[in-house]
Order: sequence, then structure tokens, then C-alpha cells
Amino acid sequence: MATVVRSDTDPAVRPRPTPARRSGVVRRVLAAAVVLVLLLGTPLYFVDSTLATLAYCAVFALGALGLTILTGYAGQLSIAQPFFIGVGAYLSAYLGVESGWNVLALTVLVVVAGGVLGALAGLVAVRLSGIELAIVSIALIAFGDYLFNQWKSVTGGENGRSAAFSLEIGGLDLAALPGMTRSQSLFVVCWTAVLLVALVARAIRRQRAGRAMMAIREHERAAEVIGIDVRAYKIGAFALASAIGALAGLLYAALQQYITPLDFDLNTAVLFLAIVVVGGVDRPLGAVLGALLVYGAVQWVSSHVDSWPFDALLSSFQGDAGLMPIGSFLTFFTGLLLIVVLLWEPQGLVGLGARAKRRIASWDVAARLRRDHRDEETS
Amino acid sequence: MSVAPSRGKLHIEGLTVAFGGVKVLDDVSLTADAGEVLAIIGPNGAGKTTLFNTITGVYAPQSGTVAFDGESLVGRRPSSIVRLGVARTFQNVALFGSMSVWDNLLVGCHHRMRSGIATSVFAPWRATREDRALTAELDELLSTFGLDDVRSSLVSDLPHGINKRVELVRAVAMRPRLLLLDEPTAGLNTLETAEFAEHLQVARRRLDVTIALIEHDMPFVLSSADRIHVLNFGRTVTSGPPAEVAADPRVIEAYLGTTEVAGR
Amino acid sequence: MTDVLQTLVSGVAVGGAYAIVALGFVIVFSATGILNLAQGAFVLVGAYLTLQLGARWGLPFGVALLGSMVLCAVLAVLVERLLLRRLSPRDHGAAVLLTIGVLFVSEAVVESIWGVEAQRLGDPWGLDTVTVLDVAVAESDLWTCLICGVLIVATFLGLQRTRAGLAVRATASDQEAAIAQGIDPRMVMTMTFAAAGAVAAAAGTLLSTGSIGVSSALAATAFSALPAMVLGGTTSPGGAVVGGLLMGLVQQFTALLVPDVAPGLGARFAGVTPYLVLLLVLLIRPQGLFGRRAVARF
Amino acid sequence: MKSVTRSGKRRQGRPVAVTTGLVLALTLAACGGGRGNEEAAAESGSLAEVPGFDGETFTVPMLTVTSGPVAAAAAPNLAGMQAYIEQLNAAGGIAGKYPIDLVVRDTEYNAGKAAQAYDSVKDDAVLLGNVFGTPIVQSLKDRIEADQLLALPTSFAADYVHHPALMMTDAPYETHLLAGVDYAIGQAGGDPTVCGVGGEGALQETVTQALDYGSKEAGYTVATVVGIPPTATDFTPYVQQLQSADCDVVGIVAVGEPTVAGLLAKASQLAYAPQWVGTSAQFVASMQDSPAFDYIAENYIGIGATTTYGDVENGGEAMEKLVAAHDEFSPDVPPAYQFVGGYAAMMAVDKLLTAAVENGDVSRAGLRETLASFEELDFEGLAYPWTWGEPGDRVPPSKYLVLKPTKGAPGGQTDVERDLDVPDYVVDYPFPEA
Repeated sequence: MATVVRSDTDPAVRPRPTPARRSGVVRRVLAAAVVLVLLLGTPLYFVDSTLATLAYCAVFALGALGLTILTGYAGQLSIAQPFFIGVGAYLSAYLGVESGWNVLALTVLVVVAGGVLGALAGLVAVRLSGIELAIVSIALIAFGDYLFNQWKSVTGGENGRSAAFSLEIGGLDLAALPGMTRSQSLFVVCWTAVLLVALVARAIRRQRAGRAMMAIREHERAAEVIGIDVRAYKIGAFALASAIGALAGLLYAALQQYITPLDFDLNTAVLFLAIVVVGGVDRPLGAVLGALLVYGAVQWVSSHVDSWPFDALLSSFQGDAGLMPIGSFLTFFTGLLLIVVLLWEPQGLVGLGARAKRRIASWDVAARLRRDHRDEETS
Repeated sequence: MSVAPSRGKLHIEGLTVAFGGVKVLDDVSLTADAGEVLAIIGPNGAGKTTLFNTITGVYAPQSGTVAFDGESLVGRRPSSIVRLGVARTFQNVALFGSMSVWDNLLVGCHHRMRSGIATSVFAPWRATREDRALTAELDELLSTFGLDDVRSSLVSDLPHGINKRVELVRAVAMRPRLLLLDEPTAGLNTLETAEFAEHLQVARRRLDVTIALIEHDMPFVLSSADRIHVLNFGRTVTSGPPAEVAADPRVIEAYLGTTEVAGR
Repeated sequence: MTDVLQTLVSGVAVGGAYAIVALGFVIVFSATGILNLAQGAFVLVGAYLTLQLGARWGLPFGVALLGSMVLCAVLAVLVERLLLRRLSPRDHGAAVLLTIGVLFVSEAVVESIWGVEAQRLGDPWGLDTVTVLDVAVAESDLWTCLICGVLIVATFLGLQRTRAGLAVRATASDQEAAIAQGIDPRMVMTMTFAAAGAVAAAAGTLLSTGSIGVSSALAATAFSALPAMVLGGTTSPGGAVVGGLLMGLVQQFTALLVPDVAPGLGARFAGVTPYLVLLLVLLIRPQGLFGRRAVARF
Repeated sequence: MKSVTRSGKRRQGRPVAVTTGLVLALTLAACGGGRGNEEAAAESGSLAEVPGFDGETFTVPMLTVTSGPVAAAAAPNLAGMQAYIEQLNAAGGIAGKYPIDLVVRDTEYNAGKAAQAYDSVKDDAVLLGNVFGTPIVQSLKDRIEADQLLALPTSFAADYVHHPALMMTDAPYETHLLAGVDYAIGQAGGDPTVCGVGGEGALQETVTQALDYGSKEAGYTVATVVGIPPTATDFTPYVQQLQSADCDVVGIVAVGEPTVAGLLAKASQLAYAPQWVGTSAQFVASMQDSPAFDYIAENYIGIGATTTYGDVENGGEAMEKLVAAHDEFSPDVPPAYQFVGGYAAMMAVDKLLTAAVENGDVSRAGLRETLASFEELDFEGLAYPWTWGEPGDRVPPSKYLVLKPTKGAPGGQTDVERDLDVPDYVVDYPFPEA
């Protein structure tokens, strides 16, 4: 006990790691190992088409991470995320294909452009309250639709444009990492991006910036009077979310090699909302789990329409037996997921996990109480 | 070391605040000297909370001046007023519900830190270090005010009485030199009120602070205030030491129209 | 000149439909604070119910329309009772998301029951027109305007002259005070949803009359009416009507003028003009044309 | 009929690390199959196995639209394709012994979804039996070319004619639009004003360019080309634009069925009656129920290269087989004009694969060689033939027929004129080189 007191008061004596801190380090190393194994092991395990789907999952997770910060942390319900993803996608497709920009330069440009546009949107948004903001963000989707369709020299109009730009940095081709196929490489690249952004989002959540945003979400006026520059943080959250969205757009374009205005429409917006709601809106892990579950499930069902049990339930063309056409089913599935999760576990999968953890912890406590009780009886 | 006469002093002169032509505050002047506890009393709708909102920059006055430390507060944004050392609590507790007590205190220290979004993105360790630097101080605050047990509880899970205290501690963590307390004992029972009075004394000893408080609980006011300022319909009724004000017939008339005030 | 008049007529017809959809949004929002995007679902289902009752089961069109309004009112109340009521009443963000879920589910269900092809609604007006001042006016447009007008007036009378309307207005202006006066906010919520459902069914039906037909694209119309709601002020029923009409006129006139005045903008420009007008209005007057800005309280 | 996909032969690979998080692992497993060995296919026949051919069956993916508002337009076309393949398989398949497995994927008329669907089918495809819709073909054609696949588009833009990856079975929009306008001018006599209507964007441009060419070559006046956005619901402004330009002949290109029906109905309300000329896809069966049907029958003609459904007189034996296939394999799908087009397209696939089997090479390169060796690909009277050969030498059908809406006819259209020659200047239309 005495040593502890001394180490606290005397800065020259470094505190010895307590058991708690040591277990924290062990946990961190373990987590890093798991992530690394998943990141590099998965490409060896799955076929290319599955890896392509998983890479798309990563892009959707990335876009959703922007919403984690904007909607989850700062409480600003925005539907406009696909607009910023679209801006990132078209910008990189145009400059990458037409002007042969290096992908590293593209990344920087796209992130900066997304951030600036997001900050501009934030400037308008700070004047609006919750519901108006949601509606005005729908307006942004409408503007995107117009812009992407109309600015034909850049976007190719409604038929879209090629996005087959080179992913080479120096000698390293990100689409063909040493010893890997295109799908394997892009899987690694996209999930690495998710990992980095998720770490940033996690850091924000635990630090001053994130606390300020959550304070705004919880009680905007109190946050203001406590000394938080609400305007600045809202604009910052918009800028960051949009920058992340634009980065997701670059990867989306790189994956799909072709983009059209339909990729960034209202349905995509709802898909993103479903992802963050299902996963858990205010945790980075929620965005990742939500993307895997929602987008993964949608892709899985569409590629298994002809096998049991979907062959009986879903029809894949006119005259085919089934309760529902496959396309309608995907709409149905997204809607139903939203309803079920909101009613049953508004914190999403992450909340479910937390609840299970609390349940287990309460067993622990119960067990300890029983043990204490027994000890008392014996003594 | 000579101290400027305006240091720690809240000075309001001729303050008028109106909404849509209705004057909520009408030519109000008051002063709270450094280290003093000034109680502001008056019936509901007298403009007390509006006064606080105007001091903290939520509302802009039609005319008049508000100065603290000799600096004018009019026209400043709330966040910049906080940086001048003004902290407040709220009539209906305004904590951040789904955050822990600990995080609420850290939010209270917001203006004392520098790291922002960019820090978290580019140098997250610097932000972590900044948080760590406050750990000892906040730990000590928690134990001083008997909140060790609820350190990581969510505020929304805690009872009202505890939350009133958390809010006070959050205000203390802001290291204010002017502390505005809006009905600090509202919703507390007698025991809790007594406890709160004690905690307020602790806070006073820790901080070199001027306090203005809005309160309906007269025994609490009479025991903790150095001076009382009475508002009614947005106008000053009177101002003076507790005993004097409590005996003023105009106050008795304005305040619920009973003699209860003086009787206690 | 006939061009202008003709466009005026079509603008009013399109705007009338926007107005009535926006009215449904406003009734629910002002009383409950919920942005009910399931309004799109009621619009869609309402049109198909009219189709089913009228064209398929042979009921007269007027009866089918009324039947569809009643059924949609019931459906809306079910959505409110079974789903929305289970959410925390203050969580308006979750409520928006939930109603989006309802919209998606109903869209899918409608598609699997009635198919995706546009179908004739079976309204009595068809393509008949009357000529007024050299302008051919579709009878379906005239009836659309008329029925919208009747519904709008009925809504206003309902809000102003009935006890139920008083309760809705009281709740909209101050929920706590309304509760103190013995008004049950849950009852108010139910009533507003029923009204919104009925109005939506009428809107969906009217939007599908004449040459257009019923299709699942109707659900998107609900989104198009959103700017009208904000434009007028989110809590002002009169604002919704003015906002809707304004949007319809702006949209139709843009479609007419763009090819001559600024062909570079393209035909799609008409689709974004409502949003442009909305942004402009919001930047100048954040509370909308007829909205009030709530005073912040602690 | 239900096509069998290859998802059945999944294999679990060796376990990754034990540390794999439970949820993640589950989701990953749900996302698809293990990386299995693919050389397990049976050895039979003398043909070498290639992607999309396992020695017994050809796999032919179809990227079509089965949901959303466009699905209605794609359905009869797809039904015709399926009917042909069912009939073929019932007779043993290609060359009597290799059945075809159609794998239907829904693109939702969304190029992004199509790209993802393409990724999932391209490695197991002998060719793409169908790619439906202009935005989808546009988005995929370069990737199809990069993968050296062949695809049959249901979308008829001028720049597909000489594209090495695309095998068109119907004439491009330009050919039919120009031929139709030429025909309508001839019928009307005098010097009528010509206008165009196209879907806002690329189709509007297609119409503009084609009519520009027509006005230069044939000397008529083109007053305006109106673009209609896909979201339009009230068509008053667009009819007004045509009306105020005094258009007598209006050519329409593929702006989607609800749009065409709505536009014509609004024109009838506003008492505006020019000669409307559409390409074959513009009129669909449901327009028979339109309140404006009488107006449409009076004022609209369609131009096509495909024989109408049930016209045994001109379609001969092939048409009899087609009707039999419809009655047996897709009796629930109402017969439509586009059914014949789909059926004919699969006939082309049949002929191509049969020839390739004879040549002993069904690889992607082999198919392209076989296609290049065809002089003409005959549809046995179901449609006017194309001139094939090397991509650069391909020429669209040089004959056309004129269709008129007729209530009760299969698909609601009958031909009023057949075997008309496409004017020379239209045959010489400068289709872009790939």
C-alpha cells in the first residue's frame, strides 16, 4: 500500500503495472492478433466472389462509420451520407480515369473535398432542428441525383461512368498485392481502411471531442452553456462523417469499377440507416457488424434464390412460384430489420452484446452473493 | 499584490430582456461582490432563470450591461463566457443522461482542455494524455463529494438527489469564479437539502468563487446567502442582507403574499 | 398565354396532391412530434385498396374511395398502436426510422400482392376534359382539386370546431399543459394517425386517377411532399397547403420553361426545384413560411 | 421452371484460427462458400471443359430485371428466352446432348447491383444470355470485353453494333427510329415537322443525333427533341413543348412504359394528335387497358424487326414451335411481342453454341471465332437476320415491319406492313467503331 502512495506522489517513481492494467495490455495484444488473423486469414479461406462481397461489406461499414460519428455520437439524423459517398466516388473515378491521378493523391483530395463539403452542409445544418435536418438531408440526396445525372462530362449521366482507375502507389498495386488476386487484395485494402477509421472513431468516442458530441446529442443547450462550441462540433462532425463517406466512395468506385447515380440514391441511404440501426448506432463495432449482417445477408439471399428455402418463398422472375419477388423481398427484409431492431433492441447488435455481458456479470454477482452468504453461514 | 476592484465581481446594470414585446426583465441592476453568495428570489415568472440565461449568453438583452471581472458578457457566445470562469447548474438537472458520472465531469472540464476532433484523428494519444492529467483531480473531487460509488454509473440510472450533487460537482470541476445555481434544492427532501448546503460550503472553500443562486427554499436561502435580491414581474423589488429583506413588507407581499417568509 | 394557363392548371393539380400528403405529415407531426414517413405507405396502400375495392370487386368508385380511407385509417392506427407506441415517446429519431421500416415493408407487400406494373385505377373520369378559356382541363384534375379542397376544409373544421380537434391543437401547442387539462395524449396520437391515414388514402387515390394509373412508384411521392411540409412550417396545416401548391406550381413551370430559358439545366431540374425553394426559404426564415420558432426553455 | 445455381457445391475449408470472433465467423460463413477445388467435374465427352461448361452442361447467366418498375418490360422477353431453353433441353440440349442451365440474376435496373451480380456469375459462364437495359449494358460492356465473354444485350444503342463483346439480335434504336420517321413522312406527304422524345439523358441524345443525321440526309426539319425525366408523373409541360413546336411526326425512344403511356394519354387529353413513331419496345401489352387506347391506336405506329406472336404465315415452322413452347413452358405469361424477341435471341445462342460444339471449342475465344465465321445468323422467319462476321463488319437487319396497336391481338400489336426496306441512308448510319 505504501508503495502505491509513493508512486502517486513522486513522479520519479514510475507506477508498477497493476494487475488490471496488465490484463488490459494482454487484452489489447489479443485483440490485435485476432484482427490481424481475420484480415490476412480470411482471403485465404474464401473464394473470390465471397471476398468481393466482403469487400463491399467493408465499404458499407466505412460509410456507416461516418454515420456512427454524425448520428451516433453527435445525434444529427442525416440521410445524406450516400451523397458524400457519391462525391468521393465520382471525383476519384473522373480524376483517376481521365487524368490518371495517383491513388494516394486521390485519397487525400477526396477526403479533403468530402470534409469541406460536409462542413458546408454542416453550416446549413446548424440552423435546423432534428426533423428539418432529416428532410433537408433528403434534399441533398435529390441534389446529388440531379448533379450526377446532369453533369455528363464528368459523371457520364444516368448511364454512369467507368471507374477503372489504377490503384498503384509507387511500385505497389493495391489491386494486386504480392501473391494475391484482385479480390483478395481489395478485401485487405478495404478492411484495413475500415480498421483504421474504426480506431479513429473509437478514439473520438473516448476523448474530449466525442464527449462533446455526445453531450450535444444528450442535451444541446446544456452542452452550450457548459462551454462546448456546439456549432463548431456539429460542423466538425459533419465534416468528419462526410470525409469518411467520400473515402468510402473512392473504395466503392475502385471495387465496382463503374458507378451510376443509382448507387447513391434514397434506397442506399435507407440501407445505411438500417446498417447503423441493426449494428448499434453509437459504436464503431456496430457499423461493422451492421454492414456484415445487413449487406451480407442481402447478398447471400440474392445469390441463393434458387436453393432451399428461398426457392419456395421467393420468385426470381414472372410466373415463378413464390410469395414475393426477390427484389421486393430485399426491400421487405431491410424494412423488417429496422422495425424489429428498433422495437426489440434499439441499441442494435452491440446493445445486445452489452446486455448479455451485463446478464453474465449479474450472474457473477449473484454467485458471489451466494458464496458470501455461504461463508457467513459457515463462520 | 493589488487586486483590481472588479475582480470576481458580477455587475449588472439596467438589464432589459424582452420576448415579442413582453419585458421579462425590466431595468434590473444588481451586483455580487467577489466571494459573496447572492440569492435571487421571487415568485414564478419573475424572470430569475431569464436572468441566468442572459448572463450565460443564451439570450441577448435588449439593453443594459452584464459584466464579470470587468469584462462585458453581452454579445459573447456561451462557450466564451464559460472560458471567463462562469459555470451554472439548472433548474431541471441538465446532465448528459446516457453518459457516466465520470464522463459528465470530464465534459465539465471541456473548456480546460484543448484537444479536438483533429487531435483524435491525428494524435489520439495526446487527447488520452490530456484526460489522464485530470484523473487525480476528478478522483479527489468524487471522493470529497461522496460520489466514488457512482463513478461509472450512467446518470440516467441515478436518483434525482444524487444527480443534483453530480451537477454541482460538474460545475465545481469547471473551476468557475462565478457559479450560478438555479434552484439547487428543488425536488430535494429536507435531509438532502441539508446535505446539499454542506456540499455547497465545501465547494466554496475549494474555489475562490462568487455565487448567485435562485432559490425558493427560504430557510436554505437565509442560512447560506450573504445578500438577497428580490425580483417580481421582471423588476427589482429590493436588495439587501437576509434579515433586512426578510422583514421587508414589499417582499412579503410579492412573495406568495404571505407572512411565512418572515415567520420562519 | 394558354401555355401559362395550362401549366397553372397542371401545377395546381400536382400541388394539390402534394398539399394533401403534406397535410397528413403536418397533422401527425404537430401533435406528436413524429415525422411519419409511413405516410408514404398509406398513400401507396390507399391507392391499391381503392383499386381492389373498385376496379376488382366492382364497388362504385366513390364507395371504394371511402372504404379505402376507412381501411387506411385503421391501418395507420394499427401502426401507431402496435409499433410506434412501443418506442420511448421522446425518441423521435427512432420513430422516423421505424416509419421508414414500415414504408419499406408495405412497399414490398404491395408489390407482391398487386405486382409492379402500373394499373388502371378505374376512376370514372378517365381522360375526359372540359375546356375553359381555351384550356383543356382534365376532369380528374378538377375532381382532384375539389376533393383535396373538401378534405383540407374538413381537416380545418375538424381542428377548429370539434372537441377532438381542440385536443389535438392543445397537445400540439403544449403537451404538458394539455395533459394537465385532462387530455389523453395517446388518444390524440391515435386520432391524428387515423386522420393522416384517411387523408393519405385519398391522396394516393387521387394521384392515380386519370392517365397515370396505380404503381408502386407512389411511395416516392410521399418523399416529394416532404419539402412542402417544411416549406410551410412543420406545424402549420395551412402552411402545408400553401407549400404544396407552391411546389407543384414551381415544378410544373420549371418543366415548361427550362428547355427554352436554360436548356443546359436539363429536364431533371424540375425535380430539384422544390428543394431549391425549400433551401432558400429555410436560409431566410428557418421556421418555414408559416411556422413558429419555439422559445428555448430549461 | 427453376434454374439450378451452383451454390450447392460449397465445401467447408480448413478452420482458420481458433481466435476467430464468433459473430464475425458466422457472418463470414453466411456470406458465401469455402474455397474448394474445382477440378472435381466428371469426365465425359470429347469437349474440353471451360468456364461455364463442365463437360455436360452449359451455364448461361442472365442479368435481367425481375423487380421494380422495369421488371414488367423485361418479363415477356425473359419468358421467351426461358421457353426456348426449356424446349431445347427437353430435346436433349445443344447438339442433342448438352443441356443449358440458365442462371437468372436480378440487377434491379441498377448498374451497381449489376456489377456485383456480374462478379458473382462471370467465372462460371459460357456466355451471358441476356444483359437487360441500357445503363446495365453500358456499365458492363468493357468488363465483359476484358473477360473475353460474349453477351446478348436487350438494349439497342448504336455503339453496340460493332462492339466485340456484344451480340445484338434486334436492330439499334437509330435504325428503327429513322426508318419509322421516314415511313411516317411518306405516309403524311408534304413537309411535316419532325420532333423527338427521349428519356432525359443518353436516350435524348440518341434521338437528337439520329434525327440530326436524318434531317441532313433526308432533308426534313427537326423542331425539337424533348427529354422526359424518369420521375415525371404529370406530362403536361412535355406535351406543351411538342405542341408549341408544331410537331407533326414525333419519334419516341425507350423512355419506359409508364412514361410512354402517360405521355400519350396526356396528349390525347390536350387534343394534340401528331403521328407518334416508336421503336418496338415502346408499346407494351398493358397499354391496351389505357383509357387512351383508341387515341393510341389511331395515332401511334411501332417499328420492329421481329415477327408478331402467332403469325405462322410469316414465322412458319419456327413460329409454330414458339407457340408450342409458350403453351407448354410458360402458359401463365401472356404472349407478347417481346416474347418472340427473347425466343429468337436464345435461338441465336443455340446456333452459336451448336456451331462451336461442331468446331470442338466452346471456350470464350472459340465462341468469338465461331461468331466471326458466321455470315448471317438466320432466325428462321422469327426476325429479320443480321449480317455477322468480324465485329467491324456487322450490319443490322435491312428490313422492318410496321406495327399498329390492336386490341386483343397477342401483346396488343399486329403488323400492318412487312418486309419494308430500311432506306439506304439509314443502313449507312455511321455506327461508331468499338
